[in-house]
Amino acid sequence: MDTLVDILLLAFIAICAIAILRLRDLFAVTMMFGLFSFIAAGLFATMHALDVAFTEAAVGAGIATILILVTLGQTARREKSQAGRNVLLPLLVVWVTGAVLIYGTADLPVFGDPQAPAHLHVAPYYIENTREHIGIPNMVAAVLASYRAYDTLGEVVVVFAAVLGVIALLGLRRRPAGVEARPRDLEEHQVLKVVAKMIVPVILLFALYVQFHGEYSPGGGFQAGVIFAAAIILYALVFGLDTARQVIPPRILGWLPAVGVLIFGCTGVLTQLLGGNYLDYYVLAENPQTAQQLGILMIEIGVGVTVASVMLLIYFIFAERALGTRTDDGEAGR
Amino acid sequence: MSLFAHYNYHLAIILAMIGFYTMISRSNLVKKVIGLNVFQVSVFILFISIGVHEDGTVPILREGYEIYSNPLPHVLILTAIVVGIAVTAVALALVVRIREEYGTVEEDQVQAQDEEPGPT
Amino acid sequence: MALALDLLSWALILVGGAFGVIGGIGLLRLPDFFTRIHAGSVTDSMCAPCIIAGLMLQSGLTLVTVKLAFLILFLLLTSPTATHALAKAALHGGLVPGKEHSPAEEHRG
Amino acid sequence: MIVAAILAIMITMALAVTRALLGRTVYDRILAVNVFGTKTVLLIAALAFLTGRPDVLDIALAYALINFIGVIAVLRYFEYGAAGEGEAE
Repeated sequence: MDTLVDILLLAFIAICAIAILRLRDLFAVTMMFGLFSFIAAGLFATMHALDVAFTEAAVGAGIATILILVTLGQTARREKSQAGRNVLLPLLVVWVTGAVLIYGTADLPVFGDPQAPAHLHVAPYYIENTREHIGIPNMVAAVLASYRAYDTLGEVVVVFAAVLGVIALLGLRRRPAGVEARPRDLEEHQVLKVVAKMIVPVILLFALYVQFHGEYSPGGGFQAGVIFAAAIILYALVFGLDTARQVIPPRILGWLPAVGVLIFGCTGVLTQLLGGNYLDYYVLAENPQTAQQLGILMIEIGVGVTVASVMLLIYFIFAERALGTRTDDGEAGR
Repeated sequence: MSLFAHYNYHLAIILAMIGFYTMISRSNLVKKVIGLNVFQVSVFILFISIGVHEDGTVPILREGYEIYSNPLPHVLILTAIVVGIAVTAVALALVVRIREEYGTVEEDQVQAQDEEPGPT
Repeated sequence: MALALDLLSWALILVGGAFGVIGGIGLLRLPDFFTRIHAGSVTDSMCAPCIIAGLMLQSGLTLVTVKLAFLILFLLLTSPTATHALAKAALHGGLVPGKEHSPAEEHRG
Repeated sequence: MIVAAILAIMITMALAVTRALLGRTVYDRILAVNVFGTKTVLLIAALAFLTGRPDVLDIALAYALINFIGVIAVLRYFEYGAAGEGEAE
């Protein structure tokens, strides 16, 4: 049964990718991309990767799609026709690369093979020792926040750098002069407002559950941050950007990415001050398992704060830009 | 079963090639960014496929389960997804800036404007 | 008692599955957008609660049941809202009920 | 029996994907994506029972949330020209 679901989902995803390639209307392409991410997330769930499925659903189908939509609002809706472009060379490159890679898969172990090299090294150590060393059931959280906390620190800094890059390119708050939020010229969605009011608190609560229950079930700082940001984005979508900005003032939001990275980094410095190595949690408490869990908790909070605030900042910056610009479809072919 | 033994890997490569082709053959920058995302997801699928253990289950410890799938690729890909959205955000910010400077998001039009002599 | 519960749960799951397939066929075959919305909402508001209710009966009274109940509540709240907003937006966008439109005809709001 | 449910869900998914591909209007595609999203939620809930790991249900909840937010974002953008604009009174 698993195999059948796997095969069908992969077929769907390939069809979606081809549709993404062929469609001209970028709006439809974005819809197909949302669908693509959903299928990918379902696929990860069938392949036992729950944390990954969680992240892919929240990030790919949620934030990435929304960001692409906002960008489309400021650029052209239709892709220019490809007439006059050389298609043979790209096709040749793709076919040759694909053929070489497919030839390469012949030497890979069979899908799901227990004797595959990936299952014989490193991973058994984590699987056997997580319970004893750390005492939490979710191995992914254990590896992410304890065994490989250095890697995670790197990733959090990358996310932080990304928001710096976006701010450098677009400016923190640059609403074009003279553009106040335009009065809405279309009728209100009353139903939407009522339902959104009921749902946003539930989503925030769910984000906190994901954050603090991440050691026992799929979840953790990354997922919780993205879901938290998605809740505020929903609020901004329904009630307007300025109202959402009052929930989290820009002055505070601007500091939060740095605060999150600092929580993560200072946990490491704290362990050093207590006489251990950087991010060596054992010095935090008497009982080694408690120490590990304490360290993981602190790190996950740092990750969650950074990811949530970065996603929100990026969305606010893009949406702020979109307020001023409006394009017509014909403009692309200027 | 032998027919589908490498099915996941093959599909991942096909997806990667579709994403790659979208990137190199289309001139619209937003479409290129979407192609980049398709490519990323194909890499994720490849990694997660390698981590699957056929008798295994979700890598969350529970009573009564002895064999688990490999948690290491999950960790790598989880962070890769978040880094991927960071890359996408910066790329889209660049697209917005290009649109403001050049008035278009088509690569060849941008190039044509760059090659024009004199102030533009 | 257990047998009755089992039978009820299987019946619910089967009915839910049937509604899903019927809705899917409607989504594909019905002539215009506003009729297709009907088909789409059949899968959202009949198929999903039936299948989840069937699963709830299977699980007994545990945390799983509570989570499934949340899932039903959430789906029943959000999918009609989404469909309603979609229909409203389509009406604004210039689609006329009862008429199949080509992509070129849709206007931006 | 859960297998039958999964099969029915997969068939519905296939039909929804076909509708998303055929499209006609963008609204049809949005509808298809929405239907597909709820079916993914069901599929994952059913898989949780098939594999006996109820941890999966958390993800189903997250999917339902994201599906809703995605549809609303699409509508906002499509109706008003850009996501995130339009002020409430």
